[in-house]
Amino acid sequence: MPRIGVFICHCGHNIASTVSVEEVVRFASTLPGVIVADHNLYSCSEEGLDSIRKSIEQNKLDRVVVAACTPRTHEPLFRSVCEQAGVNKYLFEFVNIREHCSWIHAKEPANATEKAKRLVAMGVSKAALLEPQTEGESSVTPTALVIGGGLAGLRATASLVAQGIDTHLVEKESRLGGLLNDISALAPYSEDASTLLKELVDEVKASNKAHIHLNTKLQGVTGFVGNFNVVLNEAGKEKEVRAGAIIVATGARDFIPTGEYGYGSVPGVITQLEFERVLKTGEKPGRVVFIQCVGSRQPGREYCSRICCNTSLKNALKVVEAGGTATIVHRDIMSSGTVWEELYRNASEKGVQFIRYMLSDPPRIHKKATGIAAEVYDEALGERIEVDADRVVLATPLVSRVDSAEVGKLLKVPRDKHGFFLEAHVKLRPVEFATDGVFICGSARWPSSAKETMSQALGAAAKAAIPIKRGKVVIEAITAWVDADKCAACGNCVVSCPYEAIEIVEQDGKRVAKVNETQCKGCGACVAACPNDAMQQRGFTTRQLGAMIDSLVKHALEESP
Amino acid sequence: MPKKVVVIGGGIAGIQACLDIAEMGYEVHLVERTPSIGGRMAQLDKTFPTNDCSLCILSPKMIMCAGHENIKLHTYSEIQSVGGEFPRFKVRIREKARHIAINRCTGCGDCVTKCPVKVPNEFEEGLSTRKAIYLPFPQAVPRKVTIDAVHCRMITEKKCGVCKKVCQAGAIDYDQKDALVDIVAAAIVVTTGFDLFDASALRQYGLGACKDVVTSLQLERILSAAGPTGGHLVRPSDGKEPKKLAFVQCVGSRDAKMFQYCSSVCCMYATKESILVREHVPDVESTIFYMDMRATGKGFQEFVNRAEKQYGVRYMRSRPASVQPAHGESGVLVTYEMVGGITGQKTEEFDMLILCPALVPSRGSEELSGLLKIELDKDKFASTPSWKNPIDSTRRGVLVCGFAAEPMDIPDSVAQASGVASRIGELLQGVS
Amino acid sequence: MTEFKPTILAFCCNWCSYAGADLAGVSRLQMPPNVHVVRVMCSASVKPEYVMKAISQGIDGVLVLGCHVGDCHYMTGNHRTAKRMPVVQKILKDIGLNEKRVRLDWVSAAEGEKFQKVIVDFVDEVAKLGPNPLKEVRF
Amino acid sequence: MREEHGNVGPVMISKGEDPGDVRTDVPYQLITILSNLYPWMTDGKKIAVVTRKCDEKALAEFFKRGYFARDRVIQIGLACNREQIRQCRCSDPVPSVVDIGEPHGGLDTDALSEKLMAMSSEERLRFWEYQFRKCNKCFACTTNCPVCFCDECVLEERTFVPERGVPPGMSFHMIRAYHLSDKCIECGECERSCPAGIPLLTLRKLVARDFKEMYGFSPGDEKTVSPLLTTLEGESLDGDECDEC
Repeated sequence: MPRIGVFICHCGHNIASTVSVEEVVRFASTLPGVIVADHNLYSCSEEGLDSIRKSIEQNKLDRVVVAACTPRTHEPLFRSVCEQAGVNKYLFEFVNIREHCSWIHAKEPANATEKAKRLVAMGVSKAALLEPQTEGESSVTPTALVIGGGLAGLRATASLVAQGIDTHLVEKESRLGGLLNDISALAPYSEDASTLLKELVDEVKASNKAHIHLNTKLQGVTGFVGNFNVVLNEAGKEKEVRAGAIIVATGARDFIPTGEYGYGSVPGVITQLEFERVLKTGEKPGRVVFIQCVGSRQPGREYCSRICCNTSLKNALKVVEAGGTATIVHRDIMSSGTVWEELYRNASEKGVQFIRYMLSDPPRIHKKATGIAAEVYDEALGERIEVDADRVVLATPLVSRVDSAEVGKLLKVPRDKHGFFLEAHVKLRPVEFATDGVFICGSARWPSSAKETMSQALGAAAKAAIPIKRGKVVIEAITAWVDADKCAACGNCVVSCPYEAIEIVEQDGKRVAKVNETQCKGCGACVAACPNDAMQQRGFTTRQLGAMIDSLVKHALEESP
Repeated sequence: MPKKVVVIGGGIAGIQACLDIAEMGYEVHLVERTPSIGGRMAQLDKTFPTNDCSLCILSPKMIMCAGHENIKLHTYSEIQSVGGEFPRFKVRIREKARHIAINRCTGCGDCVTKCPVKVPNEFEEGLSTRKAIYLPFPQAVPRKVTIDAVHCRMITEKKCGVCKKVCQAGAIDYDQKDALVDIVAAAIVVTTGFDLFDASALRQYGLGACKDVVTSLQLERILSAAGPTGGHLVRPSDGKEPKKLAFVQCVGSRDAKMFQYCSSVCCMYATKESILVREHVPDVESTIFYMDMRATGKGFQEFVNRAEKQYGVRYMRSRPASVQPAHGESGVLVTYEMVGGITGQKTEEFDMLILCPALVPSRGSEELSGLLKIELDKDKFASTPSWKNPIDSTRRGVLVCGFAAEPMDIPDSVAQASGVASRIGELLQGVS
Repeated sequence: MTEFKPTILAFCCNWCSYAGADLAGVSRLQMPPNVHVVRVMCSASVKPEYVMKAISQGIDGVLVLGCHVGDCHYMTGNHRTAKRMPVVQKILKDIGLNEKRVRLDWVSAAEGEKFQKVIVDFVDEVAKLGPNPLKEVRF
Repeated sequence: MREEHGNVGPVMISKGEDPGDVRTDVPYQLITILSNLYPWMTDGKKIAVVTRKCDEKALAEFFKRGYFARDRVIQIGLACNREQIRQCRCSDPVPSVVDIGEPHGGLDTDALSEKLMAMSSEERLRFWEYQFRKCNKCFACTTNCPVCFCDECVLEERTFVPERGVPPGMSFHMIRAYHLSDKCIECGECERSCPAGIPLLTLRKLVARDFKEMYGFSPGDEKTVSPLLTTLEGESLDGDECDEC
C-alpha cells in the first residue's frame, strides 16, 4: 500500500480566496492511501518546501501530491524536494488547482472547491500507481545554429564563436545586417550605423568558427535539444547541418501604410525607413513633420511598437542639426528610461516641435502648391493648427515577418496574435522558447532598440551555450516501454512512432516490439496505437490514466448528490 | 578549479545572472546586502501584463539559486574592497554579523514570536512592524533569522536575552563578529537595482502630510495576501475600504529639478495596480494622472486598453499641482489642470492617493562604483557606453545589468542577466 | 429542477493545449467548473480506449485537445489523434449515443481565449444533450 | 471440413492422403485455426487452406503484419453459396480465384443495419442496451475472430472494462468495435459463435461503413496501410491555422 502525502497550496489569496483549502485538505485525508494531508500559505516558499520535506520524513511518505499551480513552471521544484527527502522524483504528482480552477472559477467558490477536490482525488489515484524511474543522458552536438543575419543574429553569433562554439549563421538575403543596412544612425551613439554594423560583420567574418550561409532558408528541422538535424536550402541547394541549440533572430519589418495620410498619393509622404535612406544620402531634409503611431495603437493593431518615437526623436534632431525644422505629431512620446528621455529633452531644447493628437481626431494631410500641409487638432491647446512641410514622415510600427510563420512551423515554436514569437514566459524566460534548445532574441520576439537587441542576443547566446558547454542533456524518464507478455507484434507502434524508435525483435522465442529509449521522445503515440495494453509510457501508464478516469467517475457521478 | 565570478545584488537580475553563469560551469558568489535574496520583485504582489503572482514565479528561482552546486550565497553581506584587475579581481566581502549561528537556525520563528522589540518593517515598506530578530519575509532565502543589532536590547543595553532562552537550536550568538571573505574573481557583475525616491521631499504631493497618501510599493504590500493587511485593500487613516483612488505618475521623475529621466515601469505598474484594486474591491474607481502613457512592451498597450475598457480606469493626462488633506483625517484633495479643450484647474477628492515615485539607483551604489572604479552616467546609473556590449561598464571585467544600468522592467533585466553569462564566457575564453 | 451540469473530462497535451489552459488561467478567463483536465505529453498518447471507457462509465463528454496540425511538438502526433478520434465518434453514433459527446480540437500555447471558448462551447453543447444515458445504464 | 459422428469439423489432410468425403458448405473460420497451427509448422513446409473471400482478406491482414510468410500459404478459393451469403449479409463473397463452388453476387444491404440507422439514437441505444445485457463475457467473439491477434485480450483489463461482473459495460463492445474498425473482414464468426445471439456482425458493418466513408479504406488488402497508422499528408483540417496569426 502506498503512503501518500497531499499538500494543498493557498498560493496566498490566489487559490484560497476561491477554493476552501481546509475543505480540500479534509477531503484529501479521506482518500485511499493518503497518510497525511496538509496545506501551506505558499508551498513553493522555503517554508512550504521545508514542511513538505519534514512531512515526507516524519510520515515515511513514498508518494507526494502537491495541489497548487502548474507543473509547467513548478514541477522541477517539488520534484527536487522529493529527492532531497529520499523519494524518487518520479513519485511526485502535480495537481493544478490555480490556473485550472481558482483563477477560472473566481465567482463560484463552492463549485471551484468541489472541482478542486475531484482534481486532487484524480491526482491521488494516479500517484498511488506511480513508479520510481531513472533518467538517461544524451550527448550534445557542439555546434549552434542562428537563424537571421541581422543585428540580433550577428551579435549572438559573435558571442558564440567568441566562446569557442562553432556556429552556423543563416541569412535569407545576400548580405548580412538586415534592417540596419537602411538606417542612417543609431541613437544615442555618435558613430554612423554602417560603421558599427561593419565592425560587427567583420568580427563574425573573421572567425573561423562562424559558418555563414547567405541566400539560405530553413527547410526542415528534426531532432531535439542537443541533437537537431537541420536542412538548409542554400541558393537552391540542400545542405544538412547538425546543431545542439538553435537561436531564432529573424527580426521584423516595418509596416507599409495602405494609403494612410496620403502615402502613395501625396508626394513627399514617406515612411520612417524611407526617410532613413534620405538621411543616409545627406540630402537637405527641409521642413519635416513626423506622424507617430501610423498603423499602431489603434483597433486592429493595438500594440505600441516601442522604438518609433525614439527613432523620430533621433531623426528630428538630425533634421534640426541639418538646418531644417521638425515637428513630431504624436499621441504619447514613448521615451522610457534615461537615454531616450534625454534624447526627448534634447530634441525639445533644440527646437523640435511637439503636437499631441487624439486617436479620435487624427491629423489630415493636404497637398499644397509648394509642399504639404499637416492639419492637427492640438489636444493641449484645444485648437486646430496647420503645419507646412516639405516632407511628412510616417512612423509605422515594426510588424512580424511573413516568413516567421514558416520558421515557427518548422521549429514548432508558437507566435502571438501579432505574429511575434512567443517566449516561454513573458516575465522570467524572455529569451527562451518552451521547447528545449530553441531560443529567441531581437525584434522577432518584440520590437527592440539596438541596445536591447544586443542584450537579448547575448542572453540567447548564453542559453544556447549552456547545453553545449555542459556537453550533455538529461532525458526525462517519460519514455515508452513494452510489456512483452502482452505484445502480439502487430507492428502498429512501429508505424506510429514519429522517431523510428521502435522495432520488432525476437525475444525468448517470441516476436515482440522493442523501444530504443535514446530515440524515444516520450510522445506516447505508440501507446494509443497499441490495440492491447502492451505499450506503456513512463509516468503516463494506462493504469495510471485509467485510475484518474475511475476517480473522476467515482467522485463526480457516484458520490455527488 | 572553476573560475569565480562575484555577483553584487540578489534581486531578479542577480539571481538570473547567477543561475546562468553557474550553469556555464563557473563558481558564483552572490553578495546580497539584506538577509534574503529576492530583491524588489519579492515585494511585488503581481506582475504586469499577465498579473502573474510575483513571488510564485520568483520563489522557484530563489530556491534554485540557493540549491545550486556552483552558487554560494553571501547574504547580509557587503563589498568591503576591490583590488586587482581583470581577470584577477581581489574582492573582499564583509559578511555582517547576523548574531545567529546560521547552520543551527531552523527558521522556526520561536525567537521572533517572543522578541519584545518592534521596529518598522522594511519589507512591508513601514506599513507594519517587525521584531529586532526577524525573517524579512515568509519566503526568504535562506530561511534564517537575523538580529538587527541596532535595535536588539541585548546587544545595545545588555538587557533581555529572550531569544537565546527560547531558541532550542542554540543558534543565538550575541557576540558574533563580522566575517571577511576574500575571493579572487575573474569577473564582477553589478545588479544593485533601485530604491524609491523619498517622495515626501516633494511637499506638493502630500506624502507624510496626508495619511492616505501612500507609495506604489506600499500599495503592492497592501494588495499582497501575505502583506500587512492580509490582502485587504484598506486606507491607512481609518482602515476603511477606499472607493475612489488616484495614482500620480512621474513623482520626482521627468522633473527638471529632481530626476530628469523616466523610470520606465510606473505607467504599467500603476495600470496593473488599478486593475488589481478592482479585483479586491469591485466598485472601486481609479484615476491615473500621467504625462505620457508609456506602454511599449509585449501586451502592454492591450493591458492599458483593458484597464480602461474593462476595469473602468480613468486615464487623466495631467500633472497634479497640489495634494491637500481633505476635511478631517481621511482622504485627499487633488488639484490639477484640465486638458483637452476644457482648460482651468479642478480640485477633486479621493479616498486614497498612490504616488509613483522616481526609481533611483539603490542606496550605496555611488560608493560601490567608487570601489569598483566604474563610471556613472549623469543620472547616477552605472554607465554602459558600449554599443556592442551594452552590459559592460567602463571597466573591463565589470559588468552591469538590470535597473543598476538603466530603468527597465523584469523581462529586460532577465534578458540582460542571461546576457552577462555570455559576456563572461566571451571575456574568459582562453584566459587561464 | 436544477440546471444540468455535465461532468467533462479533457485530455490536454503538455506543449500546446495545457499551456493554453494555463494562459487562460493566468488571464483569468472565466469558464464553467465542469471540465477536468488530464495532462498528457501529446494528444497522440490518448488511447481511444480511455475516451470510450469514460463515456461508458457515464462521463458526459470528453475533450481531446492538441496542438494545431503542423505545430505538434512531436511532429505528427496530432495527425494520429485526428485520425483516431473520428472513429470513436462514429462508434458512439452507431450504438446510439450522440457523437458530439466527444470533441477533438486544437488549442495553441498562445490561445488562452480559444481554450475558454472551446470549454464554454463544449460545456454548453453537452449540457444541451443532457446527461449521458449510459449513466443510468448499469449492466 | 469433414463430417464425423454427425458433426462437421475442420480436417487437416497431409500430402498423399486421400481427402475422402470433405464438405465445403459449412462456414468455418479456418484462418483462426491456421493461426494456431502456424507457429508449430517449424519444418518450413507449405500449407493449403480453403479460403472464402473473407478468409482471403483475413490472410491479407496476417501477411501485412508479417505473421505468415506469404509463400507458405496456398489458397484454395471457395465461392460461398446463396444461403451462406444471406446469413452473412455478405456484400463481397467471391474470392479472387474460384477453385470450388459457383460464384454468386453479394448483397448490397443488411436489413438490420438499415433498420438501426433509421431509428432515433435513443431507440438504437435501447436496442444495443438490450443486446449487450445478454453478453456473458465468454470471449467467444474474440477467441474465434481471425483478426484478433493478441494472446491476452485488453478487454480483460479492468483498466478498460472496469465492471467486474457479467455482463460487461458498454466499453467492452465499444473498444472491440474500435479495435476491429481497421481490420474486421466481416466473416461473421463473432456473431455465429456468440452464445447470446448478439448481432455483432451488424455492429461491425455499421462501423465499417463509417470507416470507409471517412477514409475510403476497407480492411483485407495487403497493400494498403490502415489510415489509423498514417499521417494526414496533404490533408488539412478545420481550425488548422490559428485565426489571429
